[in-house]
Amino acid sequence: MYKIAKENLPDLYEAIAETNTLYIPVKKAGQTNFEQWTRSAEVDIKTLKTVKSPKDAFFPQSENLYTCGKEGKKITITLEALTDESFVVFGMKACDVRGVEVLDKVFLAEPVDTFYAARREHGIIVAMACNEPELSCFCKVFGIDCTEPSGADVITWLIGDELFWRPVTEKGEMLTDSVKRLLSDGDDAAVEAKREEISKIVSKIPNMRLSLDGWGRDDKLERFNSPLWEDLYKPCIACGTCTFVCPTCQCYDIKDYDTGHGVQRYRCWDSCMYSDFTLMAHGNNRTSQMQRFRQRFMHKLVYFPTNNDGMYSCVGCGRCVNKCPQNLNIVKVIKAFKKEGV
Amino acid sequence: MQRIGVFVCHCGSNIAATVDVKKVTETALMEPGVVHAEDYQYMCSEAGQAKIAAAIAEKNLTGIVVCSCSPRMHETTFRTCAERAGINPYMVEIANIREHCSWIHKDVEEATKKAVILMRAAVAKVNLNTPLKPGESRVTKRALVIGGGIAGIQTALDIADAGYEVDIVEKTPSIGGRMSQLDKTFPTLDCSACILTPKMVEAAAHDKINIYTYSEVEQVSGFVGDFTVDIRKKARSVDMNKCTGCGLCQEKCPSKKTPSEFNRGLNTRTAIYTPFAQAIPNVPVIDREACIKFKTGKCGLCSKVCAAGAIDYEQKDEIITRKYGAIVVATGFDVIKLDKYDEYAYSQSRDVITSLELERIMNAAGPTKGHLQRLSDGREPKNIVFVQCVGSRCADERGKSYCSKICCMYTAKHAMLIRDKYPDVNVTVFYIDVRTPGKNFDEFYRRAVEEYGVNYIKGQVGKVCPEPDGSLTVYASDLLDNKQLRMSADMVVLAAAIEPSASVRQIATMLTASIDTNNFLTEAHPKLRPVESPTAGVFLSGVCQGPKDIPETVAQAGAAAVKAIGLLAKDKLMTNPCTAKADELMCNGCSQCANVCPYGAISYETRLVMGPGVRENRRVAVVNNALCQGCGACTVTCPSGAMDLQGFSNRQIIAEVDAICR
Amino acid sequence: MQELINRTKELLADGTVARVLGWRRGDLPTNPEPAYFNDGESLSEFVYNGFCGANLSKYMIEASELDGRTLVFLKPCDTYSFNQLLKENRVDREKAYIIGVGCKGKISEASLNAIGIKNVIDVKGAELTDACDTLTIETLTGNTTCAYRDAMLERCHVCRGKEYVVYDELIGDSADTVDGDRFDEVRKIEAMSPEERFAFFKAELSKCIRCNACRNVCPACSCRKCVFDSTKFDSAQKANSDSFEEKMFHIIRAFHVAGRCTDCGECSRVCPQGIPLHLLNRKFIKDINTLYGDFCAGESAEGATPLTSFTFGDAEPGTV
Amino acid sequence: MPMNDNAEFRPKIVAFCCNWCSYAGADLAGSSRLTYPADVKIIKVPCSCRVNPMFILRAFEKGADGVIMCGCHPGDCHYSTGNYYARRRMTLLFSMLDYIGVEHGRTRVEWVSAAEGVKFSATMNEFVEKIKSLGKNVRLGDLRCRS
Repeated sequence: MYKIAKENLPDLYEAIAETNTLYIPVKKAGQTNFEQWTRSAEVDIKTLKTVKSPKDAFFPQSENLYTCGKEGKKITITLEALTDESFVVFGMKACDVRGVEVLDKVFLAEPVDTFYAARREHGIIVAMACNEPELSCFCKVFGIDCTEPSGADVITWLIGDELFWRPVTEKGEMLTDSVKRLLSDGDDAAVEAKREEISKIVSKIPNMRLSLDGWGRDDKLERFNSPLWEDLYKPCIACGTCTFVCPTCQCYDIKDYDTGHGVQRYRCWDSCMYSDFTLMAHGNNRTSQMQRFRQRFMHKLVYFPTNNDGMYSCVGCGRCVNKCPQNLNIVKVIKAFKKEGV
Repeated sequence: MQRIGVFVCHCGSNIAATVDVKKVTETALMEPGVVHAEDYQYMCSEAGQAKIAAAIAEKNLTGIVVCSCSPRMHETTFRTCAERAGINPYMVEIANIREHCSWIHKDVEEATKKAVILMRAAVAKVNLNTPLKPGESRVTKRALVIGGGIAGIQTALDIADAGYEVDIVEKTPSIGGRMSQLDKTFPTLDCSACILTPKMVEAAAHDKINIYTYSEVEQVSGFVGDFTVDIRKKARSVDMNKCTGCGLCQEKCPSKKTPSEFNRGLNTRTAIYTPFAQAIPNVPVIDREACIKFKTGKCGLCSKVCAAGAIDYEQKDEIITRKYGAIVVATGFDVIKLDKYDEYAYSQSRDVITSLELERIMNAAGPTKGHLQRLSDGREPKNIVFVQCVGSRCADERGKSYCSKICCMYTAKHAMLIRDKYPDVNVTVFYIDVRTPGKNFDEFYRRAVEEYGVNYIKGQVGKVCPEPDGSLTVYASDLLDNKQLRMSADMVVLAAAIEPSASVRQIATMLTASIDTNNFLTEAHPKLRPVESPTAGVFLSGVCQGPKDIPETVAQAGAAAVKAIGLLAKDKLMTNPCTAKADELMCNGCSQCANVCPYGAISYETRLVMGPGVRENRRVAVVNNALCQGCGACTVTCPSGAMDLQGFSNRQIIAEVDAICR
Repeated sequence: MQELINRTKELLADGTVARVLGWRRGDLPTNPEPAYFNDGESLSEFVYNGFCGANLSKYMIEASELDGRTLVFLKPCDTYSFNQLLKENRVDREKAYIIGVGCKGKISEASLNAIGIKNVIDVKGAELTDACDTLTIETLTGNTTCAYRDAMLERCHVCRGKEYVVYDELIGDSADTVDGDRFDEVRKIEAMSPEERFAFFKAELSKCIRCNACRNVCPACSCRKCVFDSTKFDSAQKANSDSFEEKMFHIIRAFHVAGRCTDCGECSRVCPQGIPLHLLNRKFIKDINTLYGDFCAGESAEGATPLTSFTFGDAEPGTV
Repeated sequence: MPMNDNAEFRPKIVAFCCNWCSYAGADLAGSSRLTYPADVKIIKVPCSCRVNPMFILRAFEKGADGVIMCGCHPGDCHYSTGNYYARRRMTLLFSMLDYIGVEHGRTRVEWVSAAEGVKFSATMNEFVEKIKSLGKNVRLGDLRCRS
């Protein structure tokens, strides 16, 4: 266990950035999101939830796959280079790290998504325990311990005026070595006390006790056919806010863009809430907003766990709870089914 | 995927001297869709066109780009060539590398680079071109003329003489219009009635002309070649078939107090009346608001005296629905109301009159039997003051901003006639400018001044004051001598501005013909299409389009007739295929596009819309291809892009933009 | 609120309306959601208070397709949106039974967060029958109070007024909430240098995640197929790779609703990144008012809009 | 952002011209041999009211440095009212571009009749100069299109 005084954090960022690209929560025009660190960036590690999840670091909202060029009548194809330099994502919360594990199930399964795999290989996750979990959080429901994020390379705790730092993987050790000159030895007891403190807050949050009875692997058709969906989806305006702030939503579209000097084939996040999602020549396979709405929750709470050994593709970060324009969210869906006893 | 042929013209040295045509040709072959490219001395020549035709045949071309002079020169040439060779003419685009390139640039490299880009943009467009077919619509061989004044009569006669049926709709009981109210006409001093009446008779007698007097257009639907019009024939209360026009009823009618419209209210008429002696048809109408029988149920004198038994108190309005191929608007004008011009004391003194009232006074059939006299006391005036531009060329909102055009000349006419008949009467004319552009106009005006001694004073009349002795004091300024004048007059004549007849607004709305801020109907083009309305199939005749005198009116009436005849002579109309088209799957039915369509070409229908996952009845925009002229205003108003313009589609224009910015 | 429920029950019972479009209690006091109620029983979940900011008029497009009349609760500002939709034939007046509900300004969790109040478990003082001047708030970490207006949405600070432009009946009082001029922010930006303006909008618009919440919530953006989703323009865009697409999207969106936008403020309310999108719409409104005479979209359900009309003496482009 | 090496900078300029007046005006400029820089490329549209603000933004997206729209003089529109609508649209659009910080003068509207070859040429010369003084368009383009 190491630690560093908060006032020295800029030096730490600087040191990390010397050998890595550093992504860190940055406040811009009033909102905090993970962005590439620069000296002039306004780092904000105090805000619990960035608006977008940090999944961009591994699975960017838009990324070029390859570029077609033309010389005379000859066409050339240039593949986009894979990430080959290490980068650090600093300040991911336990839920966000689990989010990446969910993405792993999708992108690292055969056929492996090489763009994603390269980023996972070169990415170093420096996670941070949640200091003040919020009312909208329900990570515990999915077995996530926000006091000690798992799956990261380094875990940190912000305690008083110090940041405690514990490397947990080989990658984490290497990163730690590279910045060791800035770190001093830390005390496990302080961390344990902090964890205790956080746990107390967690215990006060009602949604942390949400029951997932009836979800998961077993229930499919009955839930699918429930008349409740017809009522639940009604306020949905079919925007993509929930999917775009979500740390686990993994759907993307592939499109071409003519730059005038080559055509880029790129992929970008897509949302199952959109009417043109998976649009095919024959039309859509889901034709109503109810179906699209149902798909999102059935996928997260039924299909995904069914296909992935019970792992839900919701991590309880609560971003969608905060951001839905019309106040719909996955918690309300879970509660509605609980109430109806379906 | 298109198979495009690119043809680069040298235009002798016009293009080839500045543009490396070989380079343009070679580069063209690299463009997507291009399967053939060649250059030639003169593409527009027989030989050049033969090359295009040959390439179409050999290479199975589906689209053509010609890099040459402006499409305004030879687009039609190449389209026709393509059509003869078997591909749709609208698959041809021109890259203008002469006017827009070789003629304005000197540097060969630079000009060549630009020519390549213009070629590329044209290729990008053709890649998205689709074959377009002009639509066809039928033509009903009958014309409607709205308004039975000299403009309407002349138009009707000309159309009828060409062998087409014409209906005239006139809202008053007789045709004849304003001209029938005039005494003499300038600059020849012809008797107005003498030249008008034969025309009226001719129209009435013409076997192709059908006149609906005392009638109004109630509703118009349809479009060029195929209008459907409802005409309301107001109840005349006299059976037109039985009436012999003997006039006895009018003699006996006890209700005699209604101001005569024809005589501008200077005298009265009976409740059953014909507006004037030469009225056509010579069948009276009963003014139901004035008629004692209609008001009290008693009387019925006219019915009793009518030997023909033509009086029919039970008659009802009749709606006649007819189809027309062309509509000519000839609704004419009126004199503006002078209630806002208190300074001229028009409402206060009966001796302050308008020029049109003076026409009636001077007319032998008028209220004073043609004797010039003051309406207040019947005395013959000794001093008459004419005031020009009353409400014309007016800066404030009381009047009109435009020049009424006819006042200068008719005032000269009045002054001359008065001085001729009553040499001892002093005539003074206050004017801002005297405008006499027209054949023999200035000569006419000069005669008034020089031979007849009319006193013209450049200046404005500030006030006319009725005096207790019955005279009028005129306060005016003399701008040339720069002094204020005060003179006594017995009669003041106001050259009041003319304005389009009040009914024109409603008619314009029914016809979706546009109207300007002064309520004059707008012509399709002020210079090149002055007698056509922007709405296809609607033509303009006479003052409804703008102030004009009788010969101009007659000339325009003839022109409008020719335009109408040109339309009626066709069996079918070919419509411009570059029209707007709504994608009903995307259309919201919000009506915004219809708001900006100058032609009323967009309507809304509730219809079954079917598409992937869609099957519903809803309101969608429908473009009438016969009306749409392809301006594209609707396409930009449509936020979703549901409305697109064929031949200039959103994707086509964007492709051109992309090609240029590449 | 009870008055609303009682009246609603009557209208459902006597068959005047087939259903009700209102707000349903959320799992937290701060998150009521728009909802349909089909019978008197379900109205037990009905709620109307300061947190019911959603403009329900756009839902009436769908409701107009249903059988029977739908009772809808519209706040004064919402009625303008409804009227505008009426003008564009998107809603059916015959299918709507409009109860104009009183409004004392709308508040939101985001506004509370902005003044440092988080984790709100309970709120008192936001009912329509309350004075709505102070909020008493219970949070996860303790109790607190704040001035009602400090939690209010931006749009309420520049509220257009208490009038309803279309309704069948009215229930509840409204309060004056205005304490600013709605064009002040626009003026502030106009006064900046071009570089500052560019920096300001670049920072704001580059936050956009193209979630389309602003578009989808907007009552004026009611196209069946948005031009940015369609293939008809080659303009379909989902990428988020650099700042231009956001600019294109937001400028065109603002342009498409120019003369139709009622300034209901929903776009700014729902933006997950807190982009002040109303600043674009208001710029157009301000320009229209200045150049073509005061115009208020939605005030009338008839007549042309500023972009579908003109005068001969209009200003020339680039001169203003 | 003015560049120092203006001599090197050749702007990309898109000119939308209505078929009836301005395109003919451009033709007249050509037949009168009134030169203007080759940087200007003309796209023919039936009427200025066909020009969608999307087209203008699209041009900037794809790398244009200036966009000019020409139409018949107000009152002379072949379709009688098209340019009046176009005028309002462009007034608002240009004002918005100015508002978001795009340099004033990158867009322009000019009414050019079929008889005004001289005006067409003068306008284009002037516009190219203006765009050269403004330098490359960096505030509206799509980064992917920058070569």
